[in-house]
This record gives sequence, structure tokens and C-alpha cells, in this order.
Amino acid sequence: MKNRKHIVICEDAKTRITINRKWCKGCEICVEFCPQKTLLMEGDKAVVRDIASCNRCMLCELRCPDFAIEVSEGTGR
Amino acid sequence: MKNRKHIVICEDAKTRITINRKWCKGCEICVEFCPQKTLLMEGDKAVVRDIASCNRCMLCELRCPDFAIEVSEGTGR
Amino acid sequence: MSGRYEIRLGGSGGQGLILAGVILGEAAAIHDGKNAVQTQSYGPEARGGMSKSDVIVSNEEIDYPKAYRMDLLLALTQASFSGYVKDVKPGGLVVYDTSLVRDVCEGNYRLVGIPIVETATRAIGKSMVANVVSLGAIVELTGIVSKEAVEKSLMGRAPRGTEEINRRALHAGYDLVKNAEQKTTAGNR
Amino acid sequence: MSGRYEIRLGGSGGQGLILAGVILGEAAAIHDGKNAVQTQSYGPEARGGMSKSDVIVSNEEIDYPKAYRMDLLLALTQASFSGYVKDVKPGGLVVYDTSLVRDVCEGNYRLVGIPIVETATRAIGKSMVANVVSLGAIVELTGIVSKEAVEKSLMGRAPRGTEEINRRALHAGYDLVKNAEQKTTAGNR
Amino acid sequence: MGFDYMKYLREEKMPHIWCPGCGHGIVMKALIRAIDKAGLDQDRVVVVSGIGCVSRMPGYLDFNTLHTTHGRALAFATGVKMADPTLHVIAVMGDGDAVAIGGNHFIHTCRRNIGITTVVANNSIYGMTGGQRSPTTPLGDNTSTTVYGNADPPFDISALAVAAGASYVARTTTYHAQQIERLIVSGFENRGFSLIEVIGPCFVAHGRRNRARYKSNLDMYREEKETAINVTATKGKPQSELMGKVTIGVLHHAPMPEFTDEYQKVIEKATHVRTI
Amino acid sequence: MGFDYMKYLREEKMPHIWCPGCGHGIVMKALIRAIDKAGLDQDRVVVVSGIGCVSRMPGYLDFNTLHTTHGRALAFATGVKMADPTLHVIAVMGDGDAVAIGGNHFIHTCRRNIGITTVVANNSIYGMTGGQRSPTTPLGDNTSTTVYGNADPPFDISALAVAAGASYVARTTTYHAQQIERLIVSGFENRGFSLIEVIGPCFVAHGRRNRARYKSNLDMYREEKETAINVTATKGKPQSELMGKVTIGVLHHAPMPEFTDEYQKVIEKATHVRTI
Amino acid sequence: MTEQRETRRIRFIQGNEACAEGALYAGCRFFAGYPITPSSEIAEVLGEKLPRLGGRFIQMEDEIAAMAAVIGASLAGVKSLTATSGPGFSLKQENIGYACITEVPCVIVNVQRGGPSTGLPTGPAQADILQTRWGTHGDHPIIVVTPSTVAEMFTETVRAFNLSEKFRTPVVVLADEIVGHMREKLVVPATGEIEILGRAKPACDPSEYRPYDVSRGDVPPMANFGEGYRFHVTGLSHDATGFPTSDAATVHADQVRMTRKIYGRLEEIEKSEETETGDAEILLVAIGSTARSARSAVRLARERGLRAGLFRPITLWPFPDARVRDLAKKALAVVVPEMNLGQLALEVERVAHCDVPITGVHSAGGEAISPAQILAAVEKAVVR
Amino acid sequence: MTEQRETRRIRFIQGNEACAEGALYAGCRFFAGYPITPSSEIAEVLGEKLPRLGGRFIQMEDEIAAMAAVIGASLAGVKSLTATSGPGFSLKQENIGYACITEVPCVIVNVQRGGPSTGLPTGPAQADILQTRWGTHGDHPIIVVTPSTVAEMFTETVRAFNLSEKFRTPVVVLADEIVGHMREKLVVPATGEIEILGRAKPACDPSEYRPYDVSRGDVPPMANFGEGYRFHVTGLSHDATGFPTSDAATVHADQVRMTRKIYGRLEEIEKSEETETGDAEILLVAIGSTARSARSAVRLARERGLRAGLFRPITLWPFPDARVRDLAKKALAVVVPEMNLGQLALEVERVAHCDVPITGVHSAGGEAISPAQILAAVEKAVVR
Ligand SMILES: Cc1ncc(C[n+]2csc(CCOP(=O)(O)OP(=O)(O)O)c2C)c(N)n1
Ligand SMILES: Cc1ncc(C[n+]2csc(CCOP(=O)(O)OP(=O)(O)O)c2C)c(N)n1
Ligand code: SF4
Ligand code: SF4
Ligand code: SF4
Ligand code: SF4
Ligand code: SF4
Ligand code: SF4
Ligand SMILES: [Mg+2]
Ligand SMILES: [Mg+2]
Repeated sequence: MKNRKHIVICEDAKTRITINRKWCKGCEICVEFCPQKTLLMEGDKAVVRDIASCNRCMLCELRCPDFAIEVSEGTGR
Repeated sequence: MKNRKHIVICEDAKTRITINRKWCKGCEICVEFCPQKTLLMEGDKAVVRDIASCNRCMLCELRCPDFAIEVSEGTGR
Repeated sequence: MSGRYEIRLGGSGGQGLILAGVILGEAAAIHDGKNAVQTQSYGPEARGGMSKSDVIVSNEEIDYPKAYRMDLLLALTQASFSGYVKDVKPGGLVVYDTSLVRDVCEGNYRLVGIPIVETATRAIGKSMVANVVSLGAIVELTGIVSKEAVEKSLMGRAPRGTEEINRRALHAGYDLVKNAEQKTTAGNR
Repeated sequence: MSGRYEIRLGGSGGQGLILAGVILGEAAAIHDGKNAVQTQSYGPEARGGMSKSDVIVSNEEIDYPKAYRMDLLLALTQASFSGYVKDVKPGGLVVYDTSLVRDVCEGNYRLVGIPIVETATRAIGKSMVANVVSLGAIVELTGIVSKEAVEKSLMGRAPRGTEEINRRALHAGYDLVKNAEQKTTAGNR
Repeated sequence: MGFDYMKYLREEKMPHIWCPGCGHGIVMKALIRAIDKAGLDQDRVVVVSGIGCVSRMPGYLDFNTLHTTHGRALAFATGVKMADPTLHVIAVMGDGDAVAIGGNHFIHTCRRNIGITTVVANNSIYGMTGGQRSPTTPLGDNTSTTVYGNADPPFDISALAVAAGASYVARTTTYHAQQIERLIVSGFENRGFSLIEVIGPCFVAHGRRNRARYKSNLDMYREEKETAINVTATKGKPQSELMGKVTIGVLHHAPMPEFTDEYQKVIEKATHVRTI
Repeated sequence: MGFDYMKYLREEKMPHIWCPGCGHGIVMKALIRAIDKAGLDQDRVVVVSGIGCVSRMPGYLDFNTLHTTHGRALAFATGVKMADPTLHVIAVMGDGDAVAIGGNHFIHTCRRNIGITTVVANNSIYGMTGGQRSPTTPLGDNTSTTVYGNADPPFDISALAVAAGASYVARTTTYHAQQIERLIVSGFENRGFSLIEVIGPCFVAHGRRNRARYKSNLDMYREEKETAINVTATKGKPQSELMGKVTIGVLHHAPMPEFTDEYQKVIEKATHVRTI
Repeated sequence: MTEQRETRRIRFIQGNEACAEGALYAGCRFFAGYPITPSSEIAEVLGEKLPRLGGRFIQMEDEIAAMAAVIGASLAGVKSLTATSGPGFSLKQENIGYACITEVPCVIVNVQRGGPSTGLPTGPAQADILQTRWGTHGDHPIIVVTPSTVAEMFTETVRAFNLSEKFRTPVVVLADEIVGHMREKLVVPATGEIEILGRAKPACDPSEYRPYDVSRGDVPPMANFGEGYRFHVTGLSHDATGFPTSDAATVHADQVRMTRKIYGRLEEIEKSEETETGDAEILLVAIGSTARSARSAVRLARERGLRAGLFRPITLWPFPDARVRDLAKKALAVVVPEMNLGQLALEVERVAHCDVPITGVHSAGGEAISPAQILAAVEKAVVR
Repeated sequence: MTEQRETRRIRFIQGNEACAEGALYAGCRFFAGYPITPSSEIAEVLGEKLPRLGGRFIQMEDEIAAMAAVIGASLAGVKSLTATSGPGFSLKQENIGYACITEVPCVIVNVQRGGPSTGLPTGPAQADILQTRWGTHGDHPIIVVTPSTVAEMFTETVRAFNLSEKFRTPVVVLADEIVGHMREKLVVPATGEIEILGRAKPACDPSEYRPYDVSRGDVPPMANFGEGYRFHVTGLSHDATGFPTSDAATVHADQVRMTRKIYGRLEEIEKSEETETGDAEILLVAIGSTARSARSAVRLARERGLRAGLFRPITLWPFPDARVRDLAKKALAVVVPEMNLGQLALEVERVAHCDVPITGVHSAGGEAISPAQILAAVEKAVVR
């Protein structure tokens, strides 16, 4: 994914969550099934509520039907 | 079956075997699987060898694919 | 009115514009005794994305059934405004929702901006009835069908139990127009 | 010989007449450098019942590929004799098996009755080669193909191990004719 | 004694076209006896077939008879049954008809459990067209399209029917002529889709090409006799002992609602509940 | 972490056409990961589909991709595989594609055990055409063609595949995203035909019409989660406890010779043994 | 509500819905189909309405099965319908031929979309014109009607059933996406307002019944399965008894008879509409939704002083050779607009090209042809 | 033995066998089929011979699957064939349209028997003439060749493959039962004696490959699956990239281009044979086995002093409009014998009827038309 305006990155030392707002269709799957309640819906897009709570289980990424959310290790920036 | 020339009837007191020589295609099934060896092939048609040996098990009639052999009780004629 | 009058209801899937078009067409064809043809977009264009419902009303027989030089465009999304406005005929009418359509370009048509969705949500309590509010606005603006006709048609199509809310939405549409500021531009396109 | 010569080999399925026709056609077309077309009957007619294999031989190109006025009919069953004899052309030749065809009607054709199946069974020991015996008889009678050609063709088609028996059958066919009484009738059909 | 087949035969069409020793005649006779035993009204029986040797059967049977296109018998039969659910609809098909080109209709008709009694005369070959491999031809067999031995594994038609949802599935062979009749009769009794698979010989187009196993059609019947094992006798037997065996008898019977009956409920709902 | 899907996506074709919450995207991602994990050469992978929502998948995938006619994916795939058995041939179909119009190709491809890895995205509905009943729609459901409730009983696709002869049959749901991937990878490892059935939601054309069960697509995912039971956990459980459950995991694995391998033997025979 | 009524009803509905209503009005009580855009609404409406009238609806496993089921149901005496679009219509071809040779009445709707193959599933086209005539193998006469309004989707479906029953033949309603999907006013006639025909039934004793007895005319009376006439139906060539024959003379004669049963009674089958053809120098020939554009074009042309006229075949097949030839003879030019690359034009060419030059106006990309495009062609035709 | 050889071989074989041999000569290495009379021998011969050459043969579950498999195999780079007769040909129609729109080379043999439906499975016919042109839905150009001798079953099959590869299009070999089943001499040419064409391959880098790039001509170069060009193939209307589009202008232009790729290069496709046409007053037009009878009839007519001549289209579609029109212009009458009720005649009528009266000689009962029947029609035509 090229870094464009619609790409929103949320990051802490351990975790980096990237959401492609153009591709996100607002299905809420990532939010609903995140075991940590890390995510929430803001209008019809998923956003990170609390990056620190993420345990990087990857379930949101695995289940997002739209290739719109990506979880990786924080770059420590 | 109307009684025509090609209908051959062989009968004793107990048994009547009717063979339709026009329909018989000579497959030998009746002969081969008659438990009493009552029948035999004559050229390419089945014929009765020994009517007395027949036990009226009906197997020949049941298996004849051509509706060409019929077993019934003898009329006692 | 005589002759052919072309209306396009443009928006996105789920806004109920197809139904609005059907109600309008039915009002004209059945209750006002005119001729009407309603068509809509199908296929990828219709799924999720832009949706359009075209109604042609005429006192004469309608041959060509597709809208091609619109007398009126209703735009409930920016995309439908931008995409369809070029097909409005000179001197035509463009009605748009003031909250959803922000980038309004002027041309040889009359622009009418009204808060349709807001009205539906605030006054009626259901954004879903924006389509009926729009209907009211269009009828008030153009008189293309009689109010009796559109009301009969609406009542015939409204699911049981929603008659009242729909009637209110329709009237809210009438009222919106009565109160609205009308911008008219006579561009030289 | 020049011009078209039509041969029908008629009998019942299983008598190998199709193959005989193919051997004859091949002899003419490949080994004698003539033109030949072979056709046969398909379908219900072919299953169990009557079977026919037609060969047309010509020095010229053969257009119409179906036999319709036969120069020669070979009949290995009564049914094929009775069914096909009417299509033999005036002055044509009818060869039949004397044991299988009993009801011979005369007409404007030459009748040649020979004990084909008997020869196959007695002289060769295999009724199966009646087709090849027939071939020999036809070749001897008509010279429609050369003996070298028919032998080459036969050897090319005979399954390995059966070459000798087939050659003997062919020659038995030649001999049959040489010895046969030939009935000729000049009816006035 | 001596069953009178003539009542149900179009005698003027006889003798039939099947080759000497072909099992299709045995199946036809058993079907006639079964219809008679079940007491079905001759005028209310419809026999439907596709294309193939066995599919010529309806032509000989004095019922309402429908000889359709290759593979489509069950789809036509479904239309007949839907139009008039009180008709007794019987389908007769070959293995090619039923599970080669007709495989889709076969599984869907099983699934739907519509009241069609289906007899598949499975001779493991395309008889009509001269002996090409069918989807039930055993591995290794010679056919006109598998001259190096068949490499295309066969279906178990009955197992397929069970998995597809058929409520009654039975199998036997042409050797077991009486059992065919009995199995068809119980097929009639099952309200819904019933399959009776009858394994039979085609010496002319199949046996002849596999002389190592079959010198004549009789060898094929003998094989049926020898390889058959009644389903009741298989209980508890280890898989190894059943290798090469053909299980016969009622393989599966699990009654479930018949489709036109269920549709009748739809009609009742529709004529009562009125949605706009 | 963070799998890079872009290597295998035709990014310029994204976002895909599927509705919000549609499970097809989850299947596509799992397939991509499985291909990556199995290390298949991108140039040697052919993805074949029929017609339907999920059958649009190949358009997004950067392989050799073939979007065919409705129901015929496996028949096209068979041609591709026969022409070049070294290609990795993958078929993706919907339930309608696979077992409605495509049912015959489905059972025959299972039977043949040809090396095609097949993913059926079973959402129990015809999504593409707007929500008509499919052969996997549950009894009683409302669809655009069953407004009085569906009376046409559904298939168990996996069971059908097993009976048809498939050598590897696995099932899971879109909720079990990781398991899809694993099951596809082991499908690749099975030499022959492998079926991976993935049960998924179509809220737009199915769920919406059955509001009593589903308020949103999330309810459909929840149902997948709740009804699924791993096959390993079913052992010994009485049938009654499994009612309404969906068994997931590898349901059947019985390796058998792959068809193009067997055909290679035919070629070898043919080039050595010469008949006249 | 779809029950037949004492009074007319006015509705504002889609062409596809009107088609379904027409089927019900004509007495259709069985539908078998397989969904496909842009015809699915016909199935959906009938899935809801048929059971209300005691009729039956079934969604089959594919289009082949749907066609088969429809024929089976018709043989059991129930008027039957199927509906599809191009891909499904292609699949039905074999069984359409079966209905032709067995002379089983039934109606097939094809709502045309862009082709070939999957093509443009939601784009209109008229590219199956020649397929409806020649799509199945072997000689086979067939009747094809082409509605161009929502009202005609109703009336032509009724007529299709009537023709089908009267002539014992499958009839195709060849619509296009535009006509199928647009909404217009439909006046549903009261019961009895349009005459509904059924098939001629045998009067003889069952034992004497011959299903293809044409001694009293080219259309043999037809018994239903289950009525006591135990007859045989086969897709093999057959004689009057219904049993197979391969007697060449019999088969040839029967093929000729089957053609004659349609072509010999054209006056009962042909239907067309003419607009300003009286003095037309430029003749337009068009069907379906394109004919509507053509009618507009005629008006525009007349406004410009051009003597244009439109001939619209409503019965497309058998093609109205005679009338088209007559009109063409009087014209200076013929213009054939159609949503394809030229199919109707070939037929017009066959019957009329010696008399007049023919030009086509084509659109094969899924877009309606506008009156302006046709007008341009008319103007050009005049100049030449 | 079927391997290609240094020297010619002479064989006496059936037309169907010659067709199979022609396919092998042309480089066909895949066959998928479903048995049907009277075409089954083609499958049977190839089932035996393909594996000897390392090729592959598969008997599919039906004709639809066979057509699909053939397209799939061709996309993987292998020349592919299927063979069938009427009922199977009807079933293949949808996928034939797929091959047209995706422009995948392949050859389909239809050995015609009597129709419609099951008809006369072993009787000859020529009643699929118009179906080969119009059988699938949607506009689609197609090439159809019609052999009339065993030798032509070979050469026309070779030519069919060559045309198919050259033009990226399905090609139909339309034979009839007589030509398929009769035996004649076939001289199998030595390797190299007939030029064998392959498809034009892309020269560009895979990243730049556009599967329908027509910038260098109407026939786009074609990569095979697995070669590194990862492209998309769809039966939806698509643009040069191969991906779906519903842009009307693009789709229309592409449909026009696909027609042009065939109709624009007629000289490379047309093939015909003329017998005594130089001064012909009575023009016969016939194909396949009927053309043989017609040639006899020409000779018989000439013997009687009648100036008859025969035009035999070998490429049937695209139809040789220009030549038929020219010949018809010079003639006093045209006679079209065909084993059907008049199909070829309609096409002749289209191109020529303004110039000359046309009569047909028909046989639809499964019997060949004899030279005498044709002669009678010629004599009658003269009298008129
Ligand atoms: C569409 C179509 N394809 C192929 C055929 C040719 N055909 C006729 S019968 C048959 C197979 C018959 O085999 P099966 O159903 O097993 O019956 P059997 O002859 O063995 O009794 C085939 C392939 C056809 N008639 N129609
Ligand atoms: C021959 C043919 N018949 C019907 C259709 C219409 N059609 C397109 S997709 C589809 C069903 C799709 O359902 P499914 O395969 O389950 O896929 P989904 O859309 O649910 O993912 C149908 C009926 C078609 N394209 N072709
Ligand atoms: S990785 Fe797991 S914990 Fe983190 S946001 Fe995603 S689902 Fe929640
Ligand atoms: S799962 Fe994906 S598409 Fe759905 S809300 Fe989350 S990020 Fe958006
Ligand atoms: S009835 Fe039994 S014993 Fe008697 S002849 Fe027949 S088979 Fe033999
Ligand atoms: S079983 Fe029947 S056909 Fe066979 S030999 Fe005996 S009587 Fe004849
Ligand atoms: S070919 Fe086989 S199946 Fe057909 S009739 Fe003969 S034996 Fe029976
Ligand atoms: S209609 Fe259903 S299957 Fe199709 S994209 Fe939408 S949710 Fe998915
Ligand atoms: Mg069979
Ligand atoms: Mg689905």
C-alpha cells in the first residue's frame, strides 16, 4: 500500500495498525471480533480506539474482507 | 400371446412351457440358469429337453429378457 | 404541461430512489392519467455505488424510454450531482441535498439546494424517508403530478403502519420548497 | 473397366461384410490406383438385422457416393436377397449363397448361386471366413480389382496369425466360381 | 403362475431392439411385474426415459410414455410430477443417461425427494453408441474409448444418491430378477424419490471387448451372481472381505417429506397469507 | 506479521465489488496466504472460476486467471490441467456455480480425482443475481424465489463430494479465517482433487430477507462461530448433539491416484504397445 | 393480486412483471426456471403468485432442466412457462428442439442482454434475433413474438400462449432488457376480455388415438398424460402413431407438415404495427425497445419534412416477408436500427434488397439506440 | 500409425478417421468429447492415437464440459478439438460463444444427422447450416468449413486449425453423416507438405502484455497460461486489458473489431470449388455430400446440353456473398439442393435473389439427394 491520504496509521512501540479508509467498507467485522476491543467504528470506517490494548492476534486482519486493515509490529518510532 | 406357428408349447400334467420362437434371441440364459437342466439350446432357440424335470421355479421366465418363455401349470390335457 | 418531462433521481443504493421514481411514475400514469415510464440503473453501477431512477412523464405517448436531456435532476449524493448534471437540459432544474452535495457547479439550469436528509432525520426522525421528502419537494416545485396523485400512489406503496410517517415526509417536502431560497442562474453554456 | 461399378454386399450383422467391403475398396483405391467409395448401413437396420456394405469402384472420380443401381449384389441372407435385388441394374450380377438363400427370384440379371458358407465351413473350417470366400468369388467373377490388389489389401487387414487361413479362403472363393454353374437369365423386367 | 406381461406391453412393437442376452429386457419385465403388484392404474402411470438402449423401454410399455433427450429424463419427469402430483411417475435410465450427462438432474432429483421412482439399468457402458466408457466402467476395462484400459475411476451410483439426499436407495443385478421387482415395489411405497440401481450386462458393447473376463453374456450373469452380497449379510464383515463385492438389497431408507406434498403446503400458505 | 497481500493482488482492480461484510473477501485472503505458504510459482498458478459474486475473485488475483461460464469452472479447469499437468490449477466457485448448474462437473471432477484444488464459497444463496434460493439454502428460509419459505431441501456439498469420490474434502467457515488457509494448504498437498467448502454469509441477498435470524452480517458470522464443531470433536457424540451443527475440519482424506498421473501411464503404454 | 377479475385493473409495473401477469392471465399454472439477469423478476413474481392460484413454481438446477420440466408439465396438461436470458437460452436449445419435434405447447421468454457469453449481463441487446430462429439443430419452425412496451409484455405473452396451444408449438417471447425492466402503465384486462385458447383435444376413443394424426389438419389434437390416452412421445423422428420411424418418405413428409402448420397459416400468426408507412420513402424496420426510438425518429423526420415510416414486426418469426417486400418496394431506402451488429437487417436484405438499399444502425455495447442516431441515418439515406 | 512422416501414405478410411488424422497432422494434442453418433469414430481414433503422440484424450461428462475443456486446454497452449453431432452441438452453444468472445482458438466438428432433437441418429442431414452461424446468443463471427470428401475431412480439419490459430477464433468443421462415415482414399501428406500455423505470441515483456492488444492488427497476440504472462480471461465484455468493462463505446468498438477480424480478411478465409461455372446458365449451390450429387447432376445436365454449373462453398461462413452474387447474375436460375428444408437457399436468396429465381431441392428424411433429383430440378428450372 502506497502511503496516501486515505491510509491511516496508528502505532505504538509494539503495534502498528494500518487502515485503508478507501477500501474499508465499514462492515464492523474487525471491531466486533477483536478480542481486545482495540477497534471501533467511527461513522462507517473502522478506527483504532486504543492501540495499547492490541495483542497482535491478527484476527482483524485475517477477517477483514476488504484488505483494509493491517497489523504489524511497531517500528518503535 | 396368440397361438401362432412360432409358439411352441410343451406340456405335461404339471407343467406347461411356452416358447415364442420368434421372440427368442437365443441368449441361453434360460438354459444356463435352469436349476433342473430342463431346457437346452437347439440351434439358436431354446427348447424343452425334459418337461418332467421342471419344478416350475419360474426362473427361466423371470430371466428371459425377451418375453420368449413362459411357464405355467399344466392344463392336464 | 404537455410534451415530455424527464426527471432523474440520483443518489446511492439504499436511499430508496427507485421506489420514489416508481411512486412518481405511478402517480402520473395511474392517478393523473398521463403517460409515464420509469427506468433505473442495474448492474455494477447499481451495486453500492451510484444509483439512478429516471421518470419520464408526458401527456403523449412516450416512445424513447430513456432519459437523455433531463428537465429535472435530483441529486442526493455528490457523485450523482457531478455525474449527471451535464445531462440536464438548458433551463432545467437541479435539486440537491445541501448537506450531501457540497461541490455545486453552476450552469444553464436552476439550482435548488434544500436540506432533504436533515429534514427527514430531524423533522420525521427517519433518514430513510429522504426519498419521500424529495418526492414532496419535486411535486411542489414542478407540479408534474398532482398532490392527490402522489399521495394516493405513496399510500398504495407504503408498508402497512408507515402510512402516517410517509405522509408527513411528503408534506415536509412540500414545505421545504415553499420556504426554500431558490437560486437561479442563467449561465451561458 | 471404366465408369462406375456398384457392388452391394448384403447379409446380416456379424458376417463380416463391412470388412469385406473395406478390403475390396482398399484394393481398388490403394493397390489398383482406381477410385473407390465404401459405405455401409448404420442404426437399427444394422443392429442384428440386415447389414449392407456398398462399394463403388471407378476409374473416374466418384461423385455420388451411394449405390443406387447396382452392378453386383452379393446376398448372404434371404432378407438381403429379397430386399436388395430390385436395385440391381438390368444386366447386373447377383451372387448368392445357395444354402442361405432359398427363395431366388429371377429377373433381368445374371444369377450365380454358390455354396459360400459351406465352403468356408467345410474347406476352411471356419464359417467366419465366408466374407473372404465371397470376396474371392467376386474378384474371380468380375475382375473389378486385381488379385494382387485384393490379396495385399486382405493381408494388410487380417489379424496377425490369420493370414494363411484368409489367403486360403480367398482362393477357395476364386475356385468356387471357376467351378460354378452359372445360370443366366435374360428376363424382361 | 406365468405372469401375463401382455397387458402392459405394446405387443406390436415387440420383439424389442435389444441384443440377445441384454439385461434390459429383464429389467423391463421386473418393472412390469412391480407395477402390476403395486396395482398402479395403467392410465395414471407415466414412464419417462432419456436416450440410450434401455431408454427405448417406454416405447414397449403401454402407459403414458415419454422418451426424452439424453440425460434429461428426471428433469422432464419432475415437470410431469409437478404438473400433476397424483400421477405415478417412473423414470428409466442407463448409467450414461443417469450419471454421465444426466448427473446433475440425478443428484438434484435425489435432493428434492420428489415422488419419482427411478430405475437405473447400469451396464457400465454406453451401449447405444457402441461401447464407450461410462462413468461406471471399472478401472482397467477396455472400451472403444479406453483401448489402453480405463483410467477414469467409476462412480458408485447408489452411494452418490444417498449422499445427494435420496430417501430410498436399493441395488441389485439382472441375475436377481425377482429382487428387482421387490425393490421396485418397495420403491413405489416410499413416498418420495426412490432409486433402484440394477447392475446388468452388455456383452455386445462391453463384454466382447473384455474377453479375458467374459466369453459370453452368460459369464456376465455369472459374475453378477458371484459378486453380489446382500446388504444384510455385510453387517459386521470387514471391509477387506467386501472388496470386489456388490452390495445388493435396500441400501438406504430414510423417509422424508415428499416435494410435491411440501409444495402443497406452500400453496396453502400462499392462498391464506397474503403479502402485498 | 502483517501479510503482504499486494504481491498477489491486481491492486489497480481494488477495492473489489463485494458488498460490505461479504465473506468472499475473507476467502480470497485465505487463498492468497495458502498459495504463498505452499510456495507455488505465481506464473504457474491458474485460478479458474464460473459466474457469481465469488467467481469475480480471479479478476483481483495476479495469476493466470480464467473467469468462465456459469457452472463450468471445473470443466474448463480440467482442460487446463490436462493440457499441462504441471500447472497448479485452482477453482473457485459459489454454491450455485458449484452444485446448482455446475453439479455435474462437480461430481465428475471429484470422481476423476484430477489435480484441481477447489474452493467453494458457500453462502447458501445466489448472491450475484439478487438472492434466489440455491441448492444449499436451508429449509424454510426466505429468498426472492421462496417467499413462503424454502421447501426444497439442501445439499451437504462436502458429503456429496465424498460420495462422488473426492480424495480430500474439508470444510470450514469464513469466521475461521485461519483454518481456511490451513485447509487449502493441505488441499494443495493432496495429489488429486481437493475440495475446501467455506461456509460464508451473504447479508445483502440472504440475511436481510431473514431478519428474524440476522440483524446484520455480524449475526451471520456469529452463527458460523456458534454452529461450527470441529470434526475431531464430533467423534463419539450422538447424532442428536450434532443437529444444527456444522462439522468443520478435514472431513475426508483418502489418497488415490491422480488422473493426469494415471493418464501419463496411458501415454507410456500407448507409446510402447502398438496395436494395429 | 393476480386472480382473474371481473374488471380491469391499472398497474404501473415492470415489463417482466407484466409478462408474469400475462402468463397467469393466459392460464399458465407452471413455471420452471433458473435465475438470470435481466429476466429473474419473471420467476420471482411467479414464485409468489403461482401458488396463490394453485399453480406451481420450481427453481430447477439449470436452464436445461427448466426447459425439460416445462415440456413435461405441458404434456401433463398444464400451460407452462420458462424465462431466461442469452446464456440460459443457449443452454435450452436442445430441449427447445425437442418441444418442436414433439409439438408440445410451451412458452419461453428470452429477455435479451449483451452477448456473446456472459457479455453485458445488465446491458440491453437484440443480438439473439437469429438464434431464436436457428439456435437448435435440425429444421424446426418456431414462432417468436417481440413486445416493445410493458403492455405488450402482457398481451404478447398471452398471445404466445394462445399461439402455442393453437399450433402445438413452442413460442418465444423475445424481449430486451429495456422492455423487461422499465415500468409503464399496464391495463390488466378483465377476465374474458382477451380470448384464451387451449389445445385441441382428441375426440376419439383412446384406443384409436394417434398423437400425430393430421388427417383433420396440420395440427394434431393433443391428449394429456393421465387422461386415459396412453400415448408415446419421443424426440426421434416418428410417424402419426408417435413411434419412431426411419422411413425417409414419412419423416420428410412430416417435417414438411410441421413447417406448413406454421407457414401455411401466416395470417393467424403475423402481427405488426405500422407508423406512417402510407407514403414512406424511408422505411424503418425495428423491433422491441428500438422500435420506440425508431418511432420517435419517424416523428422527428416528419417534422423535418422527410417521409419516413416504421414497420414493426410484432411476430418476428415467421418473418413477414410479403409485407416488408411490399413496403420496401415503395421506399427509396430502408434503415434497420437494432441493438446488435446487423441481424434483422439480414432478413430484410433477403426479402427486400433487390428493391432498395438497406442500411443498419447498430449498437452492440449495451446502450439503447437513440432517436437522434436513427434520424441521422434516415437523413443520410435520403442524401444518397 | 499417426506420427508425422517423411513420406506420404495412402489410406482407405472413413471421413471421421480422416478428420482425426487431419487434427493430428495439424498439431492437435488434446481432445475432449462425449460420444454421439455419427461422430464417435473421431473420438475413438483420437482416444487411441493421441497418447501415442504424447497427447491427451478425455471423455467428459457431457458436451458442455467437453467444449469447456477444449477452451481450457487451448489457453494452456495446446491445440484442441471436440467432435459431436446436432444434440451435442446445441449443448455446446453457450461455450462456443465463450470461445468467440475470449478469442480462444479451437476446432469443433459437427457431423450432422437428422434433427431436430434426437431425430434420425444415423440418418444424414445438413440442417445445422444456420445453427453453426447463429446458434449461440449474441453477435459473434465464426468460421465454418464444409468438407465433401474423405480427403477434405483431412485437409479441411487441418485448415480449420490453421484458421483458428491465425484468427484466434473457434472454427467449425461442418460435415454430414455421409462424408463422416464413407470410406475413400486419403493421401496423408508428408510432414511439412501442408503448412501448419500456430498462434501469434506476444513479443513484449509480460508486464506490458495486454491480451487484447489490437494496436498491431485485429488479431491480438496470445500468450499461454503458465508462460509468465499472467493475464485474465473473461466471458464478460472486456477491454484490451482483458478485464471487464461496461463502457458502451469500448464494447461496441470491440464487437466491431471482432467481426472485422474475420470479415475484413475474407480472402484468407474463403475457399470454394467451381465446376463448369464458366458459362453456367443454371447455377447449383451445394455443400458437403450433396455437392457430390450436384456435381453428378452437372455432368448429367451437360450431357443433355444444359449449361449447368456448380458452386461449392468450402468455407461456408463467412458466406461467399460476392462470388455467389456474381455467378447468380450470369445465371438464368439457381438451384440449391440440401438435406434440409431450405437453409443454404435462404443465404443464396439474400445475396442473389434479385438477379435470378432460386429453387431448392430438399430431403429432410435422412436420405441423400440423388443426382437424378437434382437433374430434375435443373430441367424444371430451365423450362420456367
Ligand atoms: C446430447 C446427446 N449426447 C450424446 C448422445 C449420444 N448417446 C445416445 S445414448 C448414449 C449413451 C447411452 O448409454 P446409457 O445411458 O448407459 O444406456 P445404454 O445404451 O447403455 O443402455 C449416448 C452417449 C445423444 N443422443 N445426445
Ligand atoms: C447459464 C447462466 N445461467 C444463469 C446465470 C445467472 N447467474 C449468474 S451468477 C448466478 C448464481 C450465483 O450464485 P453463486 O454461484 O452461489 O455465487 P454467489 O453470487 O452467491 O457468490 C446466476 C444464477 C448465468 N450467468 N448463466
Ligand atoms: S490484532 Fe487482534 S487485538 Fe489487535 S486489533 Fe486486531 S483483532 Fe484486535
Ligand atoms: S473489517 Fe475491514 S472493511 Fe470491515 S470495518 Fe474493519 S477494516 Fe473496515
Ligand atoms: S421353471 Fe425352473 S425348472 Fe422349469 S424350466 Fe424354468 S428354470 Fe427350469
Ligand atoms: S432366455 Fe429367452 S431369449 Fe434367451 S434363449 Fe431362453 S427363451 Fe430364448
Ligand atoms: S448394445 Fe448392449 S445395452 Fe444395447 S441392446 Fe445390445 S447388449 Fe443391450
Ligand atoms: S450479494 Fe452477497 S455474495 Fe454478492 S457481494 Fe454482496 S454479500 Fe457478497
Ligand atoms: Mg449403459
Ligand atoms: Mg452463493
